[in-house]
Amino acid sequence: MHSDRAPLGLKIAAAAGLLFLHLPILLIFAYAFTTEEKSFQWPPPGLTLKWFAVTWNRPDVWEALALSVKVASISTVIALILGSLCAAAVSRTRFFGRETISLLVILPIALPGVVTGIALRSAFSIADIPFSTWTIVLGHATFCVVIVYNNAVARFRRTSGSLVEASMDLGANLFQTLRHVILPNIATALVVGGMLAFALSFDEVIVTTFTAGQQQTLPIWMLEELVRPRERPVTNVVAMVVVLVTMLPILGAYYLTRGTDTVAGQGK
Amino acid sequence: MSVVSTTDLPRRDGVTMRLSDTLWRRPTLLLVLLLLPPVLWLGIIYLGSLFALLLQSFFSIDHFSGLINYEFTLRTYAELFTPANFDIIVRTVTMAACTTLASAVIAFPIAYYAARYAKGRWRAVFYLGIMMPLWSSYLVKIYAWKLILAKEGILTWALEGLHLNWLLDAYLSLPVVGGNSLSVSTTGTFIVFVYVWMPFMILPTQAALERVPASMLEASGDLGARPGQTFRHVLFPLALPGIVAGSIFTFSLTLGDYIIPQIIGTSRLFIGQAVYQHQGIAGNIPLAAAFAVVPIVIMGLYLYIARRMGAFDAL
Amino acid sequence: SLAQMTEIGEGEGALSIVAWAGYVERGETDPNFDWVTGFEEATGCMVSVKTANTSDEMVALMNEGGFDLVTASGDASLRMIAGNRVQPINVDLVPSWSTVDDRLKDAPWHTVDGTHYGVPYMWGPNVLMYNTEVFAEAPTSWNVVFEETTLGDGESNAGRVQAYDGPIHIADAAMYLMYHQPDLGITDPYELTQDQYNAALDLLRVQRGLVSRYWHDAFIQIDDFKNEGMAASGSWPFQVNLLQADGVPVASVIPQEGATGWADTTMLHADSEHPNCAYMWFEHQLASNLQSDLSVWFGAVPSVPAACSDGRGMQTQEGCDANGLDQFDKIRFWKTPVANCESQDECVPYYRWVSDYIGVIGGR
Amino acid sequence: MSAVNFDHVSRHFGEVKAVDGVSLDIPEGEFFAMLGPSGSGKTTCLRLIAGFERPTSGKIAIFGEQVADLPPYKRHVNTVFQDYALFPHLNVIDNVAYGLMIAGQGRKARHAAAEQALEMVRLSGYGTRRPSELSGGQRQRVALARALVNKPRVLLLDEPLGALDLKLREQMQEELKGLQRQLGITFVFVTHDQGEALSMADRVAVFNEGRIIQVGAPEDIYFRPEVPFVADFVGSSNVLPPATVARLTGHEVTAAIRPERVRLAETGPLTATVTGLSFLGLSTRVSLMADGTRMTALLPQDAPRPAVGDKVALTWAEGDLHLMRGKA
Amino acid sequence: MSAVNFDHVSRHFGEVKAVDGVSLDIPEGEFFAMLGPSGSGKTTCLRLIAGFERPTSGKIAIFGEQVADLPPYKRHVNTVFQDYALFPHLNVIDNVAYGLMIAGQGRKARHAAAEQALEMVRLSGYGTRRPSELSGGQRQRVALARALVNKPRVLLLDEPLGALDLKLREQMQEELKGLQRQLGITFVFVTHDQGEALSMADRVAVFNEGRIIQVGAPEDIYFRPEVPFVADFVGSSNVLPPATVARLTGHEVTAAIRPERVRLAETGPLTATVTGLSFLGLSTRVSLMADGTRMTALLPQDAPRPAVGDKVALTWAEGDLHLMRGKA
Ligand SMILES: Nc1ncnc2c1ncn2[C@@H]1O[C@H](COP(=O)(O)OP(=O)(O)OP(=O)(O)O)[C@@H](O)[C@H]1O
Ligand SMILES: Nc1ncnc2c1ncn2[C@@H]1O[C@H](COP(=O)(O)OP(=O)(O)OP(=O)(O)O)[C@@H](O)[C@H]1O
Ligand SMILES: [Mg+2]
Ligand SMILES: [Mg+2]
Repeated sequence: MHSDRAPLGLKIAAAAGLLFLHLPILLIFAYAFTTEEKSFQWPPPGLTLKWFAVTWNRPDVWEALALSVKVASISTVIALILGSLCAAAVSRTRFFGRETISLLVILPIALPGVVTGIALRSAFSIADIPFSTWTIVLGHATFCVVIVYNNAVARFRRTSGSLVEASMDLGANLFQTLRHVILPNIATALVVGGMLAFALSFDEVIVTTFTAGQQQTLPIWMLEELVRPRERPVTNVVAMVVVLVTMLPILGAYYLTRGTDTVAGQGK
Repeated sequence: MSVVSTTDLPRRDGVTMRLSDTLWRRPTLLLVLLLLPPVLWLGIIYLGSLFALLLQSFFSIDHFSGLINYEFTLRTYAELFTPANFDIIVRTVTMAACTTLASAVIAFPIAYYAARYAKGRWRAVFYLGIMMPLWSSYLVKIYAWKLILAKEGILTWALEGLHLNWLLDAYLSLPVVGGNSLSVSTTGTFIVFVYVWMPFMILPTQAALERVPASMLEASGDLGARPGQTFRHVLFPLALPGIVAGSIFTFSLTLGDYIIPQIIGTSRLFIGQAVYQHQGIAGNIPLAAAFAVVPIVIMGLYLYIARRMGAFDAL
Repeated sequence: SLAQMTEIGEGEGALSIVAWAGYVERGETDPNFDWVTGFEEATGCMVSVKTANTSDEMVALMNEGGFDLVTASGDASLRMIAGNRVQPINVDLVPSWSTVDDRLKDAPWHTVDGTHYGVPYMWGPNVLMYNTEVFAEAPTSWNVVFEETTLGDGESNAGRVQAYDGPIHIADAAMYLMYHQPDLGITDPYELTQDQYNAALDLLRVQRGLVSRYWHDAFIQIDDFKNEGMAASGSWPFQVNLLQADGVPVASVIPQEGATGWADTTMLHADSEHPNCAYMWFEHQLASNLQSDLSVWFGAVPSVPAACSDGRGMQTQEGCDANGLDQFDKIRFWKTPVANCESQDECVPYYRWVSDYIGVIGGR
Repeated sequence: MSAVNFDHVSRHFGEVKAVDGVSLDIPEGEFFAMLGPSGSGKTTCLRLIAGFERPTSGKIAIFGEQVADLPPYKRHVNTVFQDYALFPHLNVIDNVAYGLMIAGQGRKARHAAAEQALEMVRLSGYGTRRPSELSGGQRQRVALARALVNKPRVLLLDEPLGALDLKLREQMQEELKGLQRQLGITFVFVTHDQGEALSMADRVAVFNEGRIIQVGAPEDIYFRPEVPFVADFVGSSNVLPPATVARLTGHEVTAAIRPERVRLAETGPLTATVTGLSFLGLSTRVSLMADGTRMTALLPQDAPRPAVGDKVALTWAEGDLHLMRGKA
Repeated sequence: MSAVNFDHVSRHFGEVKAVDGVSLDIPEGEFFAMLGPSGSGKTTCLRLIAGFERPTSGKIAIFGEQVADLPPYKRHVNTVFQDYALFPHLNVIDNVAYGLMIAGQGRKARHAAAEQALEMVRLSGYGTRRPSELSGGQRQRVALARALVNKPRVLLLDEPLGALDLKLREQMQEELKGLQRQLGITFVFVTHDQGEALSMADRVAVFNEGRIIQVGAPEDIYFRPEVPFVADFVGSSNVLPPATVARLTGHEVTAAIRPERVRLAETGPLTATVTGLSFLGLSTRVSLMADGTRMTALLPQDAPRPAVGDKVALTWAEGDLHLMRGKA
């Protein structure tokens, strides 16, 4: 048994697995440049950049994008606050019901989105809440909390609890400790958690369909367009842009957590 | 006139200092303050909604006007167990189980390679290689597959180029898994499910594998086990909590999805579609709610078992 | 019940409509077909459209609320009237009401006890669409989608036909049986006794073996005819037109058994927030180029016969005739099956259709 | 005046009595060591002084002032943590200057003071490094400087040398001792290594199960253990049961004798069988079985060595057999 | 016949020469210790024997058979890992029986054999526990039983006592030694603790930077180091520079003298200043500065102690000053 060289079979299986994961996405990228606009003809009869200009001039795309950005931003902020509070409480002390809290936080992603979606919708209809940006945010923030929570808890676990004590020992009260020790130490974890939460919210469609009413976030716009296309390549351009835009926070998260033992983006 | 040196006066603490002192003296108060916002949010908004959902499932619908009849009844649950609806549950759970199994099989080598052999630059490549598909747009992925699997899609095009069409045709002529083309077959649905949810299996598996010390494998070899035996008796059991943790996602996500089977599949419903259609299309919210209770119950059981297998630490 | 409007005031600036795909076009799919922009300019009522794919979805959307108008087919309209989701229409406030086809003015799917609940929009048949490369000659019977046969190109129809993903498709089966098994005694495909109903379901189970995917969205059906090698399916003239425009070799026919069809009515939500705009729309839908252009666009028949020939839009008399203007009596219009039906003692009600059709598609 | 005073202090965690009725008085300027096995409550005692734990019962006074309601940041006590607890986001100089920054000192003044403290621990020039770029011993010294820069009246050290290797450890022991002598601050030092406690402290408190078993000068602890636990824990004395002791001395009590005081001879008050031999370099350890009691003798390098299985007589100098209070 | 034979074996990792041209012969039945500082290549040597690494060059034979192409699972060699590497998902008895299960033995037979092995390490009755429910010493013994149950011809032990506390460690040292004697198996034992190596092994190899510096019986290594590295590493000898030695003896070579052999006197060949004192219980450590060289003396408990700052003379018995080969 050789510890530093992988068996050939394993190499092939891993490479095949990664290929399987990547080829289909690249396909959509190719279609964003096709000259053919009605159907998906493979291989594309020709390539053009005109669809980027067309997309730029479509107001409905901008509206959907604006809504998505707004929802993702607000949800991220809420998730950051709730997630880090929860992580602080859970990692600070062992208290009765700790496990229950962790379970409560994990539940919104452990249960299928369709459940979360229809549950929120039932609640809205019972409480007579009309659909608005806020109804979308309610749903998104709920399942984004866990992303921030996971990242923050991992960081808290790694930062020794004695740092807080050391700070108080050196004369800093709770708030000074928060400002000078706790925040600087969990900052990158929070940034990473926030980025991942943003990316998750930005791409969410399953819960959103239930909580959006007639509003269109970008993924919902895409779903609509993919089914009932006006200009198919426009959809592909948007799809490509969405992939690239979600990738940015992920890359950022990667660079921020590089070299640490927690991998960013776990438990989407 | 008397002169009082300010330093002789007891130091007057500011508000934050006094608050800080109070919180130090009452750690429970601090804990409560920390927990209150998240618990209120999740408790009221999320659990409250689940409760509302549960409540809805005990109502019924007037079948002609489509309006909800707000009276407690178990009729809706009875409807859940009519053969047609029960089929949906069985079909979905079977699909979720198959997806989970296949994901585990495909994810394992990737996770194992990433955990044990990928070093330096390759580590980064693997990391990004796993994260990109995980986070890239869900809809984009599904549509990419529709293009691939359609009868006149890319797969056919590629197989035509290789003169392997007969292979696909032979497969499609099989009962149950086959169909007119892959995009309208159970196999197609299965492939896309695996594709979309499999990345969720890799990370927990990888995390679990990273925690298996190399000495564990060496010890097994040292005691006479061939690589295959080491896998069966040591590596796999030790990675299992991670796989189970990953399976929580693959299973749950498959259980609730309604977009994939609608776009690629045989028109036979899955639970997610049933929920979606009864709610959105048929307006039968009680039945949709009752359907939604099914994954809650299944996932409840699943989480319970997973926790006993120690999968939560691997999340 | 609800009071109807007595006068039309200022427009409220907005109007939201639940409509079938292709019903409310503003030139986005094809710049030549636009009957919304003009309305918006004239009235200031900005139109937003929510597309629904089935009658059930329309009912659900209207029950949910937040919309003003719905282009309901006969199988949805009575349900909404019964559920008090829509309000009576004061036809006196619609000047062009008199131009409506007489056969539609008091049609039972929007008139209850003499009260009108809607303004007729358009009607048409559910045609049999087929691929002209597979069928050298137009098929004469619906059997190509109901029973396994060998098609013109020498291959079986299995896997190459589609059917509508809505419970109302049971009526198509009943209509087919009405012709081929007269001893069942079916007189109305929407009014079926238990035995007749069972026979229809049996036929649909046979069809399940042939259909690999049911269509419930016009555009998905268009995709499937382009990319999945479909040979025949029940369809709307709309898809036939669009496919033909894209150069796909398809055509349509009304086979010997006849056809089901739809006669749609624009209905006003009971809690509509923009009733004035809605009444302006009623007038617009009857008086403008809408009737004419829509009937071309969708391949259907206008509710205002004059629209066929008076040149307000693209439609011509020949077009109207081709789309079935004279076949009104042959078409079995969609309506909601109820238990206490007129033609028989007791019929299978709609909610059973819903669950049983899910079962049939699921393989039961 | 006493620097730290415990008056029947207890700290219970649920069922666990981490500290159980400890009374203690540490005079100003003393180097005080707390010695005891793992889990005996040493760290908890230290945390009670620092203010990270609050006593379940009893009173704690620091320089005469009751500190029950004083949070850690208001006590003139500083701690060197076992894991050093250096702030990873600050460089060395900012770590050391942290307490001064909190106290509101200007940047220049505090950096100067910190630089001075670093000099004291012989780390001048390391100010701009990150803690992660330091070796274990260097980190420990930064932690020390960070505590000392605040001029605490009591310095608490929780096994500060635990993570260092033997060589570094011996060196740091001497440095710490020297620093304490130089500054005159009260040091309270926690360790489970008896050698460390004996070599550094003025007085040692031996802990077991949350209680103090014996307090005294290192020599007292080593040569005059009051109870068998101390005899056994500190330097692995041979503990003789009362029956044997009664035969030897006439007093029916437990007695202890250190392995290095046991000599092998032709005749002597006890006879034993040699069960094992280990060459330790400095000396040879002889395992013995005498009268049903396992014993050990340490022979100097040049003494003649018996063979395994030999029967030998054991003897010792008057006064090396130390009679203890307890029977067990 | 030799149990293990290395013939100019090297193992390089890129630039790092973990093992660099080692030749070695371990006779059957020997208790062989590998001693050396961290990173000196001990573990790599052991892994070469076990088969987890393959030599970059050179030949390895086990009982005369060349093992270059033999994977670990085909070698009759078993290892006790430093971290024990017990399978956490199996209970104690299944851990011990693992090798037998792999060999295809039936459940009953292998459990009986495992139970016997557990008895040998005095753990009968612990079979149903999980490894996580055992103390460090118990785990170590389970790892031992797991290796022994396969009746290996060579047993490799990689710092198996590293994680144990002093008491347990001493006890386990004796037990291991006893077991080896009883079973007659060849033991190859890796440690960086010189006391451990000296007290247990028949022969000791001292490693540094991938090479063997000296091999010999413990007494040879301790009293007759061939080079300064060994003198310094084993027991912290005082190493005197050639200049000083030349003045004392006339030979210009490096020499070593053990701290316990240094005596303080009124007059003597060397004079020194006392720079520190530590009470170690067993003895007192005196830090000295003589002729610009740091030295240490260990005084017996009863010797009179100097004070810090005193000037003293150093003396020793003839032959305690050990002259070495090298100059540095
Ligand atoms: N926060 C806590 N909650 C519960 N029990 C605790 C807590 N802190 C300490 N204990 C328990 O109190 C006892 C004493 O712990 P303490 O840390 O004081 O021991 P120690 O003497 O420092 O041991 P060590 O040498 O291992 O550090 C132990 O049994 C420990 O498990
Ligand atoms: N797989 C490897 N890849 C690269 N270098 C290695 C590898 N294994 C060991 N080394 C290097 O080889 C040298 C010898 O390592 P080895 O583990 O044999 O030392 P050791 O004597 O066992 O030390 P320790 O007492 O710390 O365990 C070290 O410098 C180490 O960093
Ligand atoms: Mg402690
Ligand atoms: Mg090693």
